[in-house]
Amino acid sequence: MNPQKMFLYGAIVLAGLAGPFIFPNNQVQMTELWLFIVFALTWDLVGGQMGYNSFGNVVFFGIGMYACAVVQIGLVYDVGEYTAAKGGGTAFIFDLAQYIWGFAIGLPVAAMLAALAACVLGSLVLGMRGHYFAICTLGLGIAAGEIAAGWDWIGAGSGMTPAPPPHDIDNVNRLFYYMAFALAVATFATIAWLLRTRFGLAINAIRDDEDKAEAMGMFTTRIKVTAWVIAATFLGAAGGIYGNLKRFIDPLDTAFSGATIGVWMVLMAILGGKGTLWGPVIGAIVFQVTKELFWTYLLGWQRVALGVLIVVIVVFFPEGIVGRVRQMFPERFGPRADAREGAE
Amino acid sequence: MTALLEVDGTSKRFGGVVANDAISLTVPEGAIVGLIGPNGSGKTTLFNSIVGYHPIDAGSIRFRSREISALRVPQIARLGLLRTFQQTRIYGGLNCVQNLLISRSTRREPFRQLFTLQGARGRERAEELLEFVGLYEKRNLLAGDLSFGQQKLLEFAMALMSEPDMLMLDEPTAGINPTLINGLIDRLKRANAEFGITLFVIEHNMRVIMNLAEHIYCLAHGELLAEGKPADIQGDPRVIDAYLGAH
Amino acid sequence: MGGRGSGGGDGGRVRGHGSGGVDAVMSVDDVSREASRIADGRLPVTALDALAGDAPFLSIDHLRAGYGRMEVLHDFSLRAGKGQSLCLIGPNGAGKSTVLHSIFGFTDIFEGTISVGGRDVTGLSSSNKLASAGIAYILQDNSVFPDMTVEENLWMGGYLKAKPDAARAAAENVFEKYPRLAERRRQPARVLSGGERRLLEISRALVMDPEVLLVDEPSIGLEPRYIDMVFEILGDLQRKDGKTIIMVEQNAKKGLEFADLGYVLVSGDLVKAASGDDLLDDRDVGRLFLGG
Amino acid sequence: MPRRGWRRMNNIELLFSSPAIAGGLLIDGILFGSIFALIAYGLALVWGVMNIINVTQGEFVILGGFAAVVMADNGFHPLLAVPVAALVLYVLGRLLYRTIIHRIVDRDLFTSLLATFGISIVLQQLMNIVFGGDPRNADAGLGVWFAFDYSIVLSKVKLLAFVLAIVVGAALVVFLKMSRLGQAIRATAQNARAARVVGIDTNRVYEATFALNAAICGAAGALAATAYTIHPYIGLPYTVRSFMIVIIAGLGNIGGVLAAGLGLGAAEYYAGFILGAEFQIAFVFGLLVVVLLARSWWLGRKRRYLK
Amino acid sequence: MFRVMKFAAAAVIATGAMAGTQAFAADDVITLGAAVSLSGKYSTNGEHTQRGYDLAVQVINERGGVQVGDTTYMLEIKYYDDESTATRGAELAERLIQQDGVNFLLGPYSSGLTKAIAPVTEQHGVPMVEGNGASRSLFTSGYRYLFAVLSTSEQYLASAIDLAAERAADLGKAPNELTVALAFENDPFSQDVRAGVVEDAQRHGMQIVIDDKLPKELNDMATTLTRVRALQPDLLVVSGHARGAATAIRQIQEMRVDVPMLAMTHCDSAKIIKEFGDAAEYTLCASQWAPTLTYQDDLFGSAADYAALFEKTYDYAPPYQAAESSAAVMTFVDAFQRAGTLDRAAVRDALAATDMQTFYGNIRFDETGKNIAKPMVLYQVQNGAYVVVAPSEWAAADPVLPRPGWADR
Repeated sequence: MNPQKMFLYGAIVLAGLAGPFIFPNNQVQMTELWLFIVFALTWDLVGGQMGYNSFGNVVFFGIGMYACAVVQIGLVYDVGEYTAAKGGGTAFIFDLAQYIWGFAIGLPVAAMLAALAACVLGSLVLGMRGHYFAICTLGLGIAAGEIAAGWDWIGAGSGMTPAPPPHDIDNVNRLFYYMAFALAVATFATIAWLLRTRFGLAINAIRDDEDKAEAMGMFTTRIKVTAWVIAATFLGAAGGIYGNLKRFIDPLDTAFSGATIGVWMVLMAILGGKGTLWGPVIGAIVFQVTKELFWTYLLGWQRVALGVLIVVIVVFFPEGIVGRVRQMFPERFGPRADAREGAE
Repeated sequence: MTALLEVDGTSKRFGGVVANDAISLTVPEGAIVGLIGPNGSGKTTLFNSIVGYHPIDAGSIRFRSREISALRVPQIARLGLLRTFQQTRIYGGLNCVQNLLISRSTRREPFRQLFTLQGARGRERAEELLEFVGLYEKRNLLAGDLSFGQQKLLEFAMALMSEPDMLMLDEPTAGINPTLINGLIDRLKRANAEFGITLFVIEHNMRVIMNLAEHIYCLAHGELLAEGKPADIQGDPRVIDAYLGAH
Repeated sequence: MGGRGSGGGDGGRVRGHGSGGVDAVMSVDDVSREASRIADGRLPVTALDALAGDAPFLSIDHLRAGYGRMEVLHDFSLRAGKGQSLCLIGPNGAGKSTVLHSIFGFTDIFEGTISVGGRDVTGLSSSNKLASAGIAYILQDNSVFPDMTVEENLWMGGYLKAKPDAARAAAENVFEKYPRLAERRRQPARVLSGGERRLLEISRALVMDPEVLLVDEPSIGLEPRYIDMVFEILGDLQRKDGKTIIMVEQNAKKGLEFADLGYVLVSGDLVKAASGDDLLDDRDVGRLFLGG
Repeated sequence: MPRRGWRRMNNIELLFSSPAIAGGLLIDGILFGSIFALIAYGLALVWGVMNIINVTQGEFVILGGFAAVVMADNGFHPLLAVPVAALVLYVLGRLLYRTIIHRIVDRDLFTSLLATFGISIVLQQLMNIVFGGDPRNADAGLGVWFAFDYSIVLSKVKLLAFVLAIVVGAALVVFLKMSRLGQAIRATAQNARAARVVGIDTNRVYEATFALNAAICGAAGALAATAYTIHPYIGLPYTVRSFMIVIIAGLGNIGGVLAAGLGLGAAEYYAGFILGAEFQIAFVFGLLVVVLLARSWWLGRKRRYLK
Repeated sequence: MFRVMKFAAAAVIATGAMAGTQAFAADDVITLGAAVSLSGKYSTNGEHTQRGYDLAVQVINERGGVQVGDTTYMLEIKYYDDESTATRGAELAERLIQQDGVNFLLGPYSSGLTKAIAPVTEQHGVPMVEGNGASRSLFTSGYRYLFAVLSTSEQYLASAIDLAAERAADLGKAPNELTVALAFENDPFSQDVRAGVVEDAQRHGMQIVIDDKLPKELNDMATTLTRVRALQPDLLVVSGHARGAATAIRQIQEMRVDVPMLAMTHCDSAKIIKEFGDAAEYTLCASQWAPTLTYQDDLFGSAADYAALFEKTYDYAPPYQAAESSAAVMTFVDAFQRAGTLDRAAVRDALAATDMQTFYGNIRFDETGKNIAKPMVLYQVQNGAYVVVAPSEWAAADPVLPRPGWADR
C-alpha cells in the first residue's frame, strides 16, 4: 500500500469515527449509509463481479434481522410470548448486560444463519443461468417475506419489535452507528482482499464466460455458492443491525423488503459502477443523498422522482459513476487501475 | 505408444436425430490426431461427449484407462483433458495476463488455495506463454478488445497454462488470417513436441490438418467413415466423395 | 520472418487444398506492419473510379465510422460498378466487416457518405436498407429463422414484396435449382446442418432480389464442397442477375478468384485496390494474405 | 402450531365433503386465472420478441381498470371500456416504447427488469395522484348465474373474462401465423438481425409488440375492474402471476399460456382454501421457485445448459 | 483511485451539509411534524388523516391561533410521505425531530406506522398525539410520550359481538351456539382487532369456525368466502383497512354469500355505500365517531357541524379517520394553552392531564396514554345511509338482524 492510499484510508476511517460528533443530527442517516454501503458491496460481489444478478439478497438480510432479534429476545424471554404481546408489555425489560450479550450472540448468529441459508439456497438456485436466476431469486425474496408474514412465532404480519434498549444507554443510536461503521469497514476490507486473490479472478471469469471456466476445470458451482455465502454473511449481520436501528420489524416492509432495499442495493451498485470495488461505495453515498433530498423537497412526488431516477440510471447510465470516470480518464482509472494490480 | 483416450462405441442421439453412432477411436499418448468430416457429421457432438457436456447414450469413453463418461465437465478438465471452443471463448473483462493466471492448473490443489494472492511465478509463466503465442505486447489489454484471431491465440495460451495432458481443439484456424495459420500450426506442433501435450484436432482446412496430424479420423452422418494416415485419407475415395467433393 | 510456403507453386499462387509448409511464422502485428509498408500511399478516388469502370453504382466517400466512440474506418472510400463484385481482404481487425456494417447501417457513422445508384443512403436505418435502397446483407453468423420451415424462410426473403406470390415463385425457383433444400422444404430451419443453413441464407438473397448484396465471410466454417456451391450461387447472382456484390472473405484466395475487384484494408485504411486477378498475382499480397 | 395444522386437515376434509365446494372453487379459480392468462399472453409476446421482461404489466392492467372505472363514473357501460382501455393502453405502450423501451431492447434482461420496475413505480404514483388511492370497482351489472341452490355461483363478468381470454388467445395465434405484421413479429422473435436483413423494420415491430401487449393488459384490466376491485398499488400480483405463467408455459406457446394461467388460478384457490389465505401468495412464489428448480434440475440432468 | 476517494469524501460532507439545514420555525409559529401515508397501500386513509390535520390547523389559525403564555402562535405542520411503510415512517420521525427541529409530532396513519415511530419519539422525549394507531400493544409498552385520542383496537368490534350475543334469539340460537368466521388482514392493526374479537367471542362462548389472515396485497378473498359458504357461520367479521372492506363487500355480493350478520371496519373510508350501493346494505360497521353523535366543542361546534365543514372543504363526508386527526390537533392546542410554555416535558405533562370534550368525543388519557373517555360506535348501512345502532344511548335505529338473504332482496 502506498503512502497516498494509506493516508486516504486513514482519513476515511477517522471521518467515519468522528462522524456522529460532527453531524449529530444526521447520525441515523449516516448509520443507514454505512449499512447501504454493505448492501451495495455484497450485492456487487455476486451481481457485478460474478455476473449473477440477484433480486433475492434481501432474503439474507431478512433472515439476519429476524435471527438477531430472536436471539436477543430468546436469551431472556420466551419468544412466542414476547411476540404474542405484539411488542407490548412492560414486563419485557432488558438490562444492559442482557442487551449487550444479545448483540454479542445475536449478530454472529444472524450472520451464520444467513450464510447457512445462502449455502442451502445457493446450491439449489445457482445452477440456473442468467435471467432465470434473477427471477428465481425474486421469487425467493417474496416467498420468504410471505412465509415470515404467516409465521406466528415471529409475530407474523403484526411484525416484531426487537429488544428495547435499556435506559442505561443514553444514545443507543451511537452504538448502532459504530456497529454499522465497523461492519462496513469489515465488508470493504474483506471484499477488497478477495478481489486480489485467485478467488476474485475466478468470479470474474465466471462472469465473463462460465462455460469456459467449467471447461478449464473450475468447480464453478462451489465458487458461486462461496461468493453468495460471503455476501450473505455480511448482509445477515447488516440485517441484525438494521432491525434494531428501525426498532420495528415488519416482515414485508422492513425485513424482506424486496421492492425497496432489495432494488436499492442493485441500483446503488449500478449507479456507482457495477463490478468495481469503489463503485458500490460511491453509489450508496450518492443514492442516499439523492433519496433524502427527494423526500425533503418533492413531497408526494418523491416516488415518481425515484422511479424516473431508476429509469435514468439503468437506461442512460449503465456504466455507473466509476465506469464513466474510467472512460473519461482511461490512463488514470482505466480497467487496469483497480485494486487487483497491487497483488503481484 | 499407449492409448491416452479411448472412445469405444459411443452413441449420442438428440431427439430422433442420431448425432453419433457407435464411434470408436483412439488417441495415443503424445500424438497429434485429426478429426474431419462434413458439417453436421457429429464432430462437435463427439467432442462434447468426451469432455462431458452431455451424457452419452451408449459406449464408453476412457482417459488414461479411466472411465470418464459419467464425469462432469470440470472433473474431466481436472484430469488433464481440455478443449477449446469453435466460437472462441475467453474472459473478455479480464486482461490477457489475468486470463492466463486464472487458467493456471489447480488440479492438485485444494479449494482453499483460491484464497491466496497471486505469486510472481504464475505471472512469469503467463508472460512466457503470451510471448510464445505472440501476444506479449497485448498482455495488458482487455481480452475482449482483442481481435478474433488474437482471442484464438489467447485461448490456446490459456489451455497451455493449464498444463493439460491432452488438448482437444475445435477448428483452431477457422477465421484466422492464412498467414497466421502457418504460425499456429508451428505452435501446435511445438506444444506437442516441447510440452508433451497430446492433440486431438477438428479442422476443415485440409492444408492444416494434412500438415499437422499423424493420424486422421473422418466422420460422416454420425458414423466413422475412414481413418488412416493423412496421405491415405486424402486419397480415400469415400472421403473424397463425402467431403472433398469431386470436381 | 516472411518466408514463402513450400507448398506454393507458380509465382506465389496456391491452388487447391494442397499441403503447405510450416516455416512461415508471423504474428498479427507483423502482418499489419508489413501490410502498411506495401501501401500505395493515399489512393486517389479517381483511381477507384477507374477500377469501377467510371460508372460507380455503389460509392463510399471519405467514411469515418465505428462502434460507439471507437473509430474503425478512417477516411475510407470505395467504388463498385453495377454488376461488379468486390472483395475486401486484410488481416483480422482491419475493418473489413465494418465496411459492410456501415453500408447496412449497423455502425455509427461520424463522417462521409454512402450512396447507391446516386442516392444518398448514409442515414437510412438497417431495417430500411432493403426496402429503400435495395441493399441486402448476408450475415457472417447464423441468420435463418430457426422455427420457421425452410420454405417460410425463403418466403420471408420476399417480405417486402407487394404480393406474397412473387416470393413464392422465387422460392420455387430456388428449390428447383437446389434439390438439397427442396428435400427439406417443410422442415424447420433449425434442423439443417451448417452448410445447408448457409445455402439457405444465400439462396434467400435470390428471393430478396436486391440491387446490392453484402456478403460477410461466405465460406467460414464450411466444408470444401459447400464452399464451391456458395460461390456458385454468388456467381449466378452477379452474372445472371447483374447484382453488385461486396464481399468480405477470410479465404482471400477464393475471394479474389471470384471477385472483379479487390481492396486491401489494414487497420481501417485502404492500402491497395486492384482487379482481383492483379491482386492474386501481387507478390506482397500473396505473401501477406494468401498464405504460403 | 397443532391447532393450525388440525385446521388444515379440516379444510381438506371440507374441500372434498361436497362436490359443490371443490367444483365451485375450481371454477372460481379457473375464471380468476383467465385474467392472468390474458396478461401472460402479452408478457410472453414482449419477452419472446423483444427479450424484455416487462414488470409494468400489472400497472398497465390497473390503468385499464381505471379507464373502466372512469367510464362507469360517467355513465357508460363498463364493458364498453374493454376496447377503450385497450386503445388507451395501446397509445401509452407506443409512447413508452418511443421514449424509453427502445433504448433497452438490445440490452440484457436485467436492465429491462430494472427499467420497467422504475416505470411501474412512476405509473403507480401517477395513478395515485390522479385517481386517488381508493379501492375502486366498475360494476357491469351483469349479475350471476347460480346452480345447486347457490352452492355454485358464477359471475357473468368473470365468465366473460374467461371467454375473452380464449378469444384473444385464438386471435393472437391466427394473427401471428397469418398477418404480415404477425409474420414480422415471429421472424423478429426468432432472429432479429436476420429480420432486419430481409427488410423488416424491427423497430416498428418492437413498438407494435409492446403496444399490443399494453392493449391486451388494458383490456384485461377493464375486466379486472368489473370483476374485482382495483387500486393503484395492486398491480404487482398481476405482474408476478403473469411471470409465473410464462415461465411454466414457455415463450411462444399460447395454448400453454392459457392452460398454465387457468391451472395457476385453480391451484392457487385450492392452496388458499387449504393453507389459509395468508399463505396463498407464499404458495404462488414457492411454486415459482419450485418450477424453476425443477427446470434447472431437468436441464442439469441432461447437462443441456451449454449456451 | 485517490481522486475517486476525494469525490466520495466531498459527497459525504455534502450530505451532512444539506441534511443539516434546519427548518426552524419562525418565532410565532408552532411547527408540528407528521409523517403520513400519501402513497402506498394506506394512501386513502393517509389523505383522510392529512385533511383532518389541515382542517383543524386552518380553523384554529383563522380563530387567531394558539395562546401560549403571553405569545400567540400560528400552527403549521411539516409533512413527509411515509409511503405506507414502517421503515420509512421511523426514518422520517427521526428526521423531523433531529433535522427539522420539530418538538411535537402528530401520528401517522395505521398502527404499524405508529409502532415504528413511537420508539423514536420516546427516545427523543418528543410528545406525539395520534388518532390513527389503535393497536393495544402501543399502550402496554410503557411509552410516556404517546397519546391516542381514539379507542383502542380491542374495542372496535366488541359491540358487534355483544350485539350478536344480545340478539342471538333473533338468529334462533343461544349466544354460546353462535359460530363466528374471522377474516383479518395480516397487519398489526387488523390482527389486534382480531385479538379483541377473539376474546369477546370466547367470553360469550361462541365458536370460531374460520380464522383467516388476509394477505396485504389484498384484492381477492374468494377462498375464505367459499369456506364461509360451506360452514355457514352466524357472524362474519372482516377487517383490512379500506381495501379489505371494499373487497369483502364486492365479493360477498358476487358470490352470493349469505351470513346473518356481517361486521367490518373501515366502511366509511372505503366509501362502500357510494361504490357498491345495495351490496353494502345491512353491513355493520365499527366506527370511532359518527356525525350524528351529540358531542360538541367551541372550535367546530357539534359533530354535525364538523361534518358539514369538512364536506364543504373537501367534497365528501368525513370518515372518522379525519375526525380523530382533527381531534389530535385540538388536543395538542389544549395542552399548549394549559402548559403555558412550549417546553416538551411540560407539554407532555399537560397532555397527560387532558380532560376535554370535543366534537369528536371526550378525551381523557389513562396512564398508558390511551383515551378512555370515548366509546366506539357501531353503524349499520340502512337504506343507503350509515345509521348508528349501538351503543344504545346513541342508537338512531334498531339493527336489522338477520341480514336478508340475497335471494330475498
